Amino acid sequence: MKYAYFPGCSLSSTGIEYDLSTRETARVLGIDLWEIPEWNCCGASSGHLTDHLLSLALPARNMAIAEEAGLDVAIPCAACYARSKNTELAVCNSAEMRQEIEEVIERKYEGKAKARALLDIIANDIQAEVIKEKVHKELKGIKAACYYGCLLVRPLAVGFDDPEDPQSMDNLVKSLGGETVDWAYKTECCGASCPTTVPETGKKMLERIFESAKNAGANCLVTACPMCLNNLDMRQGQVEKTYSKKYDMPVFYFTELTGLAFGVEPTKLGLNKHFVDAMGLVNEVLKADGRRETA
Amino acid sequence: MSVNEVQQNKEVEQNWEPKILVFACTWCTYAGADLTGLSRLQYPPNIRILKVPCSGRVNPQFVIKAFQKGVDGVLVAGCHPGDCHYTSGNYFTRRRFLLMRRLMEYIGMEPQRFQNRWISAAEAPKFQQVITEMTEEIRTLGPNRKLRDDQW
Amino acid sequence: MKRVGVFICHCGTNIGGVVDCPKVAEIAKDYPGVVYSVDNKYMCSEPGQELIKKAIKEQNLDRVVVASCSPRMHEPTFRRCVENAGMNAYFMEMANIREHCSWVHASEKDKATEKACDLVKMAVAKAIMNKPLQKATIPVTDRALVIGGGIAGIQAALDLANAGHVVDIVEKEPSIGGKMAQIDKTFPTLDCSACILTPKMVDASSHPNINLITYSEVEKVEGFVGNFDVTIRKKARSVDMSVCTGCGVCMSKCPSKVDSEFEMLLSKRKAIYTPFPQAIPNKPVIDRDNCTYFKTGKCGICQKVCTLGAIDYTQEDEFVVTRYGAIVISTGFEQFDHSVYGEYGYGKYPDVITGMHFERLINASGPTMGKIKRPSDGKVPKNVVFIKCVGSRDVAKGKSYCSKTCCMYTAKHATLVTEKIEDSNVYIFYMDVRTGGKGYEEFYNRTREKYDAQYIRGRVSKVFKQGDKLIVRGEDTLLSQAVEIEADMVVLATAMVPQADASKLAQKIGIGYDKDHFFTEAHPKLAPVETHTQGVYLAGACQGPKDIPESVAQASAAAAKACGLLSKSEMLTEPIISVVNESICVGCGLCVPICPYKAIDLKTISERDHGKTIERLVADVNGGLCQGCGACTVACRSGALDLKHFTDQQILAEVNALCL
Amino acid sequence: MGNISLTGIRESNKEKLQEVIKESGGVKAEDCYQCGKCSAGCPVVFGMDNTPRQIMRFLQLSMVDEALKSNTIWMCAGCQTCSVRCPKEVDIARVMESLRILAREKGYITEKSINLFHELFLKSVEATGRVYEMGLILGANIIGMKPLKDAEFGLPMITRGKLALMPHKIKDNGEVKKIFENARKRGAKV
Amino acid sequence: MVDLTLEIRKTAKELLEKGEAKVVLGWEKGNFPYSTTPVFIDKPEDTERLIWDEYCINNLALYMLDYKHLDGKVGIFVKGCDSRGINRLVQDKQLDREKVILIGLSCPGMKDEKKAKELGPNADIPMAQKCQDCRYPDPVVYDVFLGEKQNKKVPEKIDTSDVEEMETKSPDEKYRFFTTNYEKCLRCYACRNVCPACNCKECIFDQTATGWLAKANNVSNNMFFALTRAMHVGGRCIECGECERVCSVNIPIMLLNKKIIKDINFLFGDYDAGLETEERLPLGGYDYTDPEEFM
Repeated sequence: MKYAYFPGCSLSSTGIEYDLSTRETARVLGIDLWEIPEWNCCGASSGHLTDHLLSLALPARNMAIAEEAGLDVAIPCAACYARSKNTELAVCNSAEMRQEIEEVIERKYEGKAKARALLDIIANDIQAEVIKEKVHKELKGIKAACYYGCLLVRPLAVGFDDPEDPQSMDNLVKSLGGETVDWAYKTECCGASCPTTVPETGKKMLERIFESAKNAGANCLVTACPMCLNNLDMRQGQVEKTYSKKYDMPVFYFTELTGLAFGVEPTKLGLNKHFVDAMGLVNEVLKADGRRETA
Repeated sequence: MSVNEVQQNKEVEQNWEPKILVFACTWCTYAGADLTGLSRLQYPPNIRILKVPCSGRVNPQFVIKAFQKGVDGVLVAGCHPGDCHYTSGNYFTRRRFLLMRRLMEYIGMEPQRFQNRWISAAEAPKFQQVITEMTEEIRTLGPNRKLRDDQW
Repeated sequence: MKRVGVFICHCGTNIGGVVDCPKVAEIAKDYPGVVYSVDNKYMCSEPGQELIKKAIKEQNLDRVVVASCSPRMHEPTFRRCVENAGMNAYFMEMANIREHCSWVHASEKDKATEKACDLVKMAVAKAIMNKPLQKATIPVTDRALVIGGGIAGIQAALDLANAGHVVDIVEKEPSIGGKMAQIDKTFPTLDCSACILTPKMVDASSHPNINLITYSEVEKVEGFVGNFDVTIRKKARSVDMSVCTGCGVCMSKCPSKVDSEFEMLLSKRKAIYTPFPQAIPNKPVIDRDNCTYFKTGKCGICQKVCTLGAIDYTQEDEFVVTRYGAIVISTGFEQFDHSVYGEYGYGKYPDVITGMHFERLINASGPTMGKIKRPSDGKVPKNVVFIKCVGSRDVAKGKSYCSKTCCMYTAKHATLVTEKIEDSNVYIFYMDVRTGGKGYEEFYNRTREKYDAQYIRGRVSKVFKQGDKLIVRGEDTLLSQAVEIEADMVVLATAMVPQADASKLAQKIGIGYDKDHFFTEAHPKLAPVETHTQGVYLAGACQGPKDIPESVAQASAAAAKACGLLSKSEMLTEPIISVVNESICVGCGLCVPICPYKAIDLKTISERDHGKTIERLVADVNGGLCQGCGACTVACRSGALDLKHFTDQQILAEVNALCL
Repeated sequence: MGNISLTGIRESNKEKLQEVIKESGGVKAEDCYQCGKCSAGCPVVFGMDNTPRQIMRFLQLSMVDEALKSNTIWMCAGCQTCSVRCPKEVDIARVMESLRILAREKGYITEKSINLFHELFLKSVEATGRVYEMGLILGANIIGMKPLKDAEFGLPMITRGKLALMPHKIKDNGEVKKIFENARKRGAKV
Repeated sequence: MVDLTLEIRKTAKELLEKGEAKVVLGWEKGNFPYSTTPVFIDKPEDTERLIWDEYCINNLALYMLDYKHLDGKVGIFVKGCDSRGINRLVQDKQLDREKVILIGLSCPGMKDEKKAKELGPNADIPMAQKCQDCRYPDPVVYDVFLGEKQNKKVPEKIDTSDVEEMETKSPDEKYRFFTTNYEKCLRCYACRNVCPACNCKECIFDQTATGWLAKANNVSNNMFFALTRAMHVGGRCIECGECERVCSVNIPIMLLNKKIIKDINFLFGDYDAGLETEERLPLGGYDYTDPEEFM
């Protein structure tokens, strides 16, 4: 299994732990990730709000490079995935658009290289049995509210899972030996750039998500999107202060949990880099029974 | 154009009038033509209506035959899709004549000479308009020589 | 050589004022085959018709062309006229020189006259090629089949039976009654559904002219109007109907419990069961999929307790073929499956129910004895939210159409909640309130004014669970404000959709159905109960969403149409149909899928070829089904198929005549 | 509340409406039957001055300016919930996106900070090929006159190795610059 | 070209000896090096007459009609085009698939016999036009296969560049082109007689009573013949090009057939006739969504 790898800007800065844990997880699963050389920003989430053509052209360059190499593209970041998928669909659906894009990027892109969300690859392409085999440490004690956000499931043409009640991440966490909760805010928006630009609005959106997860009995949130994670993790304290609540809810990338279950050192996964302390829960998991002999 | 042809054209130009054959389905277009009459809407006297039960009955061969025999234009008209008295006849008409029209144009027949229209039993003004326009278009083109069998 | 007579009508000045009729008559004399040509003030008048008849006799005419008004006006008149003179009606052709000529070219008299000549010439050419055609008679079997034993089917059957015709009702469930049997009260009068339905069920079962064939389905339909040969599959009941008295002991002793479909899975029934206590026939069937004996070979309790020996495990499905003159289809509707709505919980919240669930919850003989309780925990709900148009008016997830009945039954439900639950609050999310119908608007107004139901204009975006409440989120579009309600129970007014197998039944019978699989009527205004297949009629919600009064009215209309057909022992058929020239037909079958009436089949014929007998396929037109559209003729490359009265030769003769 | 005159409103706004339709790739406002499902499901609706449904209503009535001046189009987070749930398959999110692009062109920027964020974002991409998040956050807050707004995160970010002090760059950014140039040649206003 | 002649003879011989087939249809050498003719073999010893070389160009499918009523099976060698012809006959109910044994041969493309005759024995003979245009050199259906499939990469869509070029001409130019060609037509009906789609029991051009086609051999009547035949094979033409090959006056008949194929692809969706036998024919049905041009 070989993919072109498009980490995207976030994964080299605020989402560094997503990059680390992705590479670790891929290594264990035997997925060969070939980082697209000299990849550029996909434009999310500003490009499509500024100019339609530009928003299609920016990801097209990366896709074109992958197409030359004959590879589909694995994309961890949900926003990067959505933008890249949009480009792929635009090129496949309209010969005119394809020509226009090719002229703008001055490269050939026929839509043959497909944009794939990393979550889709790991949770759906790889069989649950294979994941279970690789589990070295079951995630006992994890009660995850799997948070998909918007961009993995919407719009329908781009999404790979159900828009109202997606299950792929839940199934993955269950395969890893953790529990998941059924909750109503799985696909409600985290506010995207709102918490940065219009904080009062953004915080309210986040508060509702924390409330719902808490009420459902979750002890952590799991995401596949660096923007969601930043909002949920970095701003949790702000939200707690504003609404005088206490959540203490660590937020994980699904790859961090996967890596953890596969027996990778927590620091190698970047688990120590979170704002809301994650190591407490991680250590509980590591202490609990359930280590399997086959690792 | 040969000298002969030019001469011929000059001759006919004197008193030539377009002759247009209209295949009309009984239930919609024929009735629409009746309504045009009842409403006294006037149109050029250049068409001859041939009644068929359904536009689906019109064999493309009739059209070629008509041009062979010397008509200057052919219109095949029937009920709008969805309104066919026989449920689906006009859907077949549509398929057959989408192809036929293109084929005729392909061999050099001017598209104005062979037309297809949906005209309902209520569309008297449309009938009037279609006939008037088609007559004028064909008048501009002049007499049809293409596909014509000269022994007629 | 044919002898054609031409008759040019002046229609007073209608034609004569524009077209030079005497001149047309004069010119027509020179057309090939014309031996007599004359003009007259009014051809359709008594003297005009006499003129034609006289000419036929005196001039020994064998073809007649009348140039006058549209054949849509007077073709029957002139056909009768020549027939009276002993000529075949189809030897008469008309040229339309009024609507298509004088009236539309009023200021161009010369050219109109020229055109009239052409039209007459075409008609003459066609008339010469005309063949004598006879209307055939076909026998009509005096027996009707009603498919579906709901209120529409019962009504149609009763009307037919009272008119003296024998009727069979085929019902796929073990009992007749249909959806109306599940309903508690009927709007706008709030009279009890069972109280008005069950007497009709009894009437139907005891009527000497009606046979109930329950737990049975239509397997195959062959033949045509007046003579449908219908194969009915009588599913194995495992209970001998002739012996069983319906005492019910077997049902009370049966150990396997199954969710009751009639009770919308809200309570249990046994594996040997009648769907509901007032079922007709009130004799049980064994649900073999859930019966322990059929699953494991052990048990057999019902057989042991039945003192009459009515239980018969060896019964098999039985196929019966019966001939019917007419068929009434009244297969009704099903509820739209709301589990496609993820935003309403994909059907996984037990307290998000449908209108039909609600009917059972509120029914005195239902699973809760008429007390409104939440299916999840049996608590009495205080805040009840109704969501309308679930599956209706939704092109994205449901159906584009309005289901028509939901506004009224939701209003009914709202009043019942307020009546039955003290201090309850009812919220109704709607997009429009549609209350066309006698007393309907008044009922709706009472619901708001007297019963205090809160109508909120907006479509609900999401329903989700929070604790033991259901949070309902919508926009009050009149306030332009997002609103939230903490509900105890949510009732979805789900769309009416046709039976899941409606399209299959339509294909078996050979009738049309629309994109939503409702059966298509022959004409939306003027033939709303007929279908394109003669002798097949529609009643009730199988044709489109309908409430009870409409279903009953349409059922009676369908019955009246069927009575009209069955009242005669023979019927005439149009002779303008397709024919096959078997010697040319190559049997490719391309015409078969093109026929909208399924009138063409391939049959095998034997013939001698090079000294040996060979078998080959040829097309075969069923004259009872063919309606004469002629679409098949164009599909036939070799011209083996032709349409009588509009043959290739006849049309070509007209084309040729035009250009002579 | 005065009367809005609807007389002739269609004619006088014809071109503006055409722009919206073109920018949105042909989304038809008249398909909307004003059920409000979009607005009820919108996670940001409480921060908007008009509900998304009202924006559609403005367009139905050809009141394009009202739509362009609403803060709704800026508050929209682009989460697509409205489009996915719309029973009439109207792509409302795309309409919001298009209105925002047009509002920028026309200078109707009701939420300056949001617009600023996106401008800086793309500037960064054009300059370096990638987004320099540190610069973006600082820039947005400094130019937005809120220099200390998110300052509490700066240091922890840096200590966690999450914000690089220097921008990431791709070696030769000529190609990305070219993309911006080419897009501008085709009318992109960036 | 792989020499399969011996294998062909062996297979045919076995079929006849075992009684599996009563007759075998293949090719035998003609009077010239560049000619072959179809041959029916019913005795095992005659199988020596069968050959396989670069001139086995005839489409054998239509000859099956001669054995429609034979008691017993017919063995037939099929190239790509022959196999599509067989499907044509089966779909038109003119052949019982059970009654034929199809022996598949991969066709390398046959040589142009006319050119061979012109250029003489030592020249380099080009491939026949119909083979240059061929998109299915391997049989699409067979019971036995001899040799190896080439799985040649072929264009997905029929090349209609010649049709498109014609379309750009003015009406008069087009009319002149077709009439100058069809002026030559002798109405010998060789095109019809060799066409697998022309399988009527009695062709309308042979029916004089109805008056479809006058005997007089003039351009008008010839055009009626050409257009009508094109419509009759519309949606059924398997693009074998035999009509054009056998035309003694070299009329570009495929230019009409390809026009209809192109329009069907454009109007009603891509369709290649003769690939299978169950699908609805383009002119044997309709879609509600067919293009609407008649408003």
